[in-house]
Amino acid sequence: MPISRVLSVNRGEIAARVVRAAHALGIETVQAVSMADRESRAAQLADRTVVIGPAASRLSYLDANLLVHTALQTGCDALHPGYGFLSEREHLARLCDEHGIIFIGPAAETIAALGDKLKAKAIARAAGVPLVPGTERIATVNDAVKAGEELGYPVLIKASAGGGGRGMFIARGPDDIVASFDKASNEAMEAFGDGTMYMERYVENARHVEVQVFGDGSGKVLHFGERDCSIQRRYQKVFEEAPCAAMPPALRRQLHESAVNLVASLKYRNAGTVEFLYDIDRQAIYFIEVNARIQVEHPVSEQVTGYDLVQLQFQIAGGEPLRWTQDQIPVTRHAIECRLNAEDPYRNFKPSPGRITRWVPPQGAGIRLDSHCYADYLVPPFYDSMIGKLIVTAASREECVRRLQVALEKFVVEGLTTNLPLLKFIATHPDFAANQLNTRWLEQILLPAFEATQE
Amino acid sequence: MPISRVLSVNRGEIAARVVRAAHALGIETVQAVSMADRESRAAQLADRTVVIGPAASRLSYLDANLLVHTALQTGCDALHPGYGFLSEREHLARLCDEHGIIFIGPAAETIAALGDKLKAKAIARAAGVPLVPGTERIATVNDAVKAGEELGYPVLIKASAGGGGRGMFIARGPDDIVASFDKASNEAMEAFGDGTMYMERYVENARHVEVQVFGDGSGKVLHFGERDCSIQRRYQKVFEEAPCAAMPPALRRQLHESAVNLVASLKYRNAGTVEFLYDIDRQAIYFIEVNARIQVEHPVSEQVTGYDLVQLQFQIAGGEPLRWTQDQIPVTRHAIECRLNAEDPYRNFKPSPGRITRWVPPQGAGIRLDSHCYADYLVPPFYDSMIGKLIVTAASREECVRRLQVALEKFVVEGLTTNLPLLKFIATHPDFAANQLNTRWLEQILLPAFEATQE
Amino acid sequence: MASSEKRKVTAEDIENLIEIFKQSSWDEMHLEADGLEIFLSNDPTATTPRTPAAAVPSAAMTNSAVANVVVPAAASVAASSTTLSHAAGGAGAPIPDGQVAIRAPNLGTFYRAPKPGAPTYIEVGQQIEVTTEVCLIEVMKLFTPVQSGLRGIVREIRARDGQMVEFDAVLIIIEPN
Amino acid sequence: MASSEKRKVTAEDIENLIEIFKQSSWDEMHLEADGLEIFLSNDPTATTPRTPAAAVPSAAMTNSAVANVVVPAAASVAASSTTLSHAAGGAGAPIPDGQVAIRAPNLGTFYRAPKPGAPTYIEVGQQIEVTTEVCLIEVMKLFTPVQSGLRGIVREIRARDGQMVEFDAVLIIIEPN
Repeated sequence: MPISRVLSVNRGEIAARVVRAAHALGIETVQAVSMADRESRAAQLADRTVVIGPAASRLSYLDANLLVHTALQTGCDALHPGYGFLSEREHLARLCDEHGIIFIGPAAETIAALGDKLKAKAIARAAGVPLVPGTERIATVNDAVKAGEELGYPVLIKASAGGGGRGMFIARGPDDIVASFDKASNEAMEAFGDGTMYMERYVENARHVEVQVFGDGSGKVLHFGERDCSIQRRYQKVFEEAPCAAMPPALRRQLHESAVNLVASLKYRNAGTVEFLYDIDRQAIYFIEVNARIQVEHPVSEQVTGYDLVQLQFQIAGGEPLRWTQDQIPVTRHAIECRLNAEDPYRNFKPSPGRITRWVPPQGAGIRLDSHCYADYLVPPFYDSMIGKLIVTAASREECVRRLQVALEKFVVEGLTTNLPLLKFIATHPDFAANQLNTRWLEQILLPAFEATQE
Repeated sequence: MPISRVLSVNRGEIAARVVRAAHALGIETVQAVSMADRESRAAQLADRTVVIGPAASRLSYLDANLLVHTALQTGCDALHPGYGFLSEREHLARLCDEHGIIFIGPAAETIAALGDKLKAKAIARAAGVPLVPGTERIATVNDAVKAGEELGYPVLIKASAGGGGRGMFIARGPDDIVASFDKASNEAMEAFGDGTMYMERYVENARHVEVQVFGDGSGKVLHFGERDCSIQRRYQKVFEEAPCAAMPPALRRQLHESAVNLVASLKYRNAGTVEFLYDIDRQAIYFIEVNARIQVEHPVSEQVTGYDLVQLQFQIAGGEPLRWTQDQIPVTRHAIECRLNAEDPYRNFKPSPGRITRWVPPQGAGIRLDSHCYADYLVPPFYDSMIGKLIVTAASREECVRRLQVALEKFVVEGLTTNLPLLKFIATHPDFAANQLNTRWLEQILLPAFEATQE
Repeated sequence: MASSEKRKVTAEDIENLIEIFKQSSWDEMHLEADGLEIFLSNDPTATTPRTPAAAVPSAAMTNSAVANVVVPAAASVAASSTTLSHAAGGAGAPIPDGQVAIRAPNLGTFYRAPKPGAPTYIEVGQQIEVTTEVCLIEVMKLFTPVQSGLRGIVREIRARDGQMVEFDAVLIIIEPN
Repeated sequence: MASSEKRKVTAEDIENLIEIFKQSSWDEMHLEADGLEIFLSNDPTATTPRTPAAAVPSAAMTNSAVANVVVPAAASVAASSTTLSHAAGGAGAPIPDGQVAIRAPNLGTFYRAPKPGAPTYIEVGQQIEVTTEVCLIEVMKLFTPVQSGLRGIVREIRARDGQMVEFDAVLIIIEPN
């Protein structure tokens, strides 16, 4: 049954994106806003806006009862959760189900299963998806050396009962094991009363790679290629790109198959992302987790495949099947997204909300801006600091990087401090152009170099 | 070979549409403008703007040499002609071919063949596409009566050598033929020195229905449903909608098949429209012509199928195949477009160019506006008067009409006179809501009623 | 609850101030309290307070635990309300001078009586006390009575029985006494 | 060709006027000629000329068959040129007082000499006559020489040899004599 009216319960750029996608499909929109978001872009675009609570998220965007009550009272037949807030809470999905509201996302039980790290890993294992290789309990140095050979060095040796690093060490060869195993086991015995150890591969040099998937609930699953999100600061993605140009084709095929098999085993419904660690030295991938929602970085996948994933969310939720075959979703281009935040990159990324006095985004070939901001918009201090996503597309990664540099150079934001200088610094760094980086690059290489420019 | 930079050689809304579609695909844009269009929307959006000549079209948009010279000098590898101007001129397509510029449209020889009415009809006939049934030469009253039975009344009887209506009459039954045939034949003899007559079906009660097709040049052709463009004034479409809700499914299938067979027989490349007369009383369709370009009314087909046809033009022109099967292009919604013109509907549609002082377009679920206008834009007096296309989409025609009424009511344009009052009058007329109309309805029923509101 | 009471400035207070400022026609607002300085301006080039002596308007801003009671500083402030097309049911009309709005403490469905068929909590013209229950707000079958929070005469009931009210919507107008 | 000559107002003239007005900082322009009245205003509410006496500026606007020669009414007009980012190669800089631009009669490729290796048509400092050929414009292998249209000394050659020039782009600057 096609959706006729949706309650958009998120804020910022994704709320505006959701409202626009709904309108393009002829779906009416009601935007739930806090007091602080009454003049937001999504509120301006939506057919109707409802103030659901004060600025504090706990009393507005995080109150599932308020959201579902609003959906029912405004005649909505569906609810779009966006990302963050309650988007991956089983409770909201279930409450929607109970009241006949279509939750635009996976089934409540899918969200619950994937939200539990152990369950998610068990599901992945059952679907034949590679996890970080490891051992059961290891009793002796000899067993440890033998296991080390099998796993390949470096390995991480941990106390089974452990935590906080006690009894843990990295071995780069059998000598390290011989030298440290007994000492570590003793340490664990002293600390936890249990000297049992276990071992897993240690991935020093990794990329964060994830696969965009879509299921229609029937067991049919399609993927929309992978994204490389290795440029992170404190586990927050800063740049995301598609495809992962650094990955060889054979491994990419395994990556896609793993992701599809995993979610197909759940008869997954709607959009999801399967995250992997890409072990560069060993050329292997290991499952991390599934994000059961649309993600911030979905636009790069849209740009390289030509599909509108938020519209697809509405269509799948409205009961349409996945009409395509995998070969109809070729990845033909390269796209890079970077997140523009109202924060001061020179002062430990202190948030800098305030009124935008000038807002001149770049435009041109391959330039897309997903943002809720405009000149004179007051960025409220109550929520996260992202004020826009600049997405650049081109035929090749090389051309894409060049375009990104130009686009960032043209971007003018005044009235508040942004991380634009950092984005420019990244985009023009030789490592970035050469695609020579891993998940630690931003913190270990780039940020020190960036800070040095200030001295 | 994917296109990397395109010269957009049209103006108004379609130029802005073309530039946006190119940018979404990462294709760079150069916009050719006349002196009068230097501040146009397309000029603002494009990566580069080139003034190709003065305001007069003949010295700017209609000079193929200037356009191709500009494409070559600005490093473009493709040229998008839009609609109107030179979009269906074999000469421009051929000039592009000769200089290695990709013409975004059909092959030059296809344009030439379809531009010749007799050739086009021969192609249609060879492809089994129905034409208006008619006879060869008819010598006697008896033969005429016999032919009349076969064709079905009413029939139009014309002089073979004729023109200007002399020797022509409409017969609603055999009695009319008996009464008038000899007289008409004599009249023709006197006027043209030849009394030979022929006969064809007379279609009094018709709709204008057309099928949006796309070919990739390999012989593969897909259609994107049909459009009903029956609301016309002096053969100018005013409202267009998709699908043609008045047409029964069996006839619609024949319509689509006819259109696809016709263009497939030409190994058609890129976008085209096959126009038909839909004979409401006889429930039959007759081929009119093929428009070998993107059309003004393409957005309604985009809205009901979910495909971006201008992006598809770029992809096909760049060598991509048509990746889909016909069942992957379902028509799931209803859409109506109406053309907003800077003209005075109360003064015989006199053009009313000038500066727009206020421009508040409607927004909301299912509302799309394709326009190059903005507050403070000067609509130049040198070109056609269309200033925008309002496109409304909904699940059903009924809902779509309601939305259109609301959207038109909200639309505010100040500074110049527009046909908005007429659009509102049409949208709220009971015949329009009931979909009880034909190609003569606007001129014969609606306009007299509209003018009566002024007295 | 009186405005003369000294209390800490909270994030909610700042939010309310920004709100009032946005709805006002003032160019600048400058406030110092608790060692905190707030400067709001509609002039993008303004960087330092030009009117350091200007105080917070004489609005009794209180956030009671029961209901948000806002005495409008001037009719123009209350009248501007929100500019969104469908926002805040019934909150559009100005609040008469000398009268006070009882606002929705949360979004929910507004009921004038404790249960269907029962007598209404209050009627226009009625004298009410600070603890008088004036209505019921329901969210997903959870019914919460709302207390007046001030003493006065009921002058108007703006919200409609059984209809959804938004957060902070004007429910009832009271003339304090 | 002199501005004092009485001739019919053409559509092109009106176009040029609108152009000049758009590029100027004037609020209104009012002109009567040939029984035709033209009123341009930047004030959307303006409906009647407020300055009926104001005449067309003393610009010698001529459209010669050879080249468009425009004597700027004021430096500000010529300086404003087009605001598009990549427009009109070399047309950006102002034209010095008392000097005149020879503009491109059509878009095409600009050549300083009749053929590769041949001497250039003109050089800076050279005295030219009305019929002196000053450059060549090529469109799709069709080469058209451009005549000066006025007498004077070549002060600057703005367009670059072998580069595309847009319609109306400034090619050469002449100091009339």
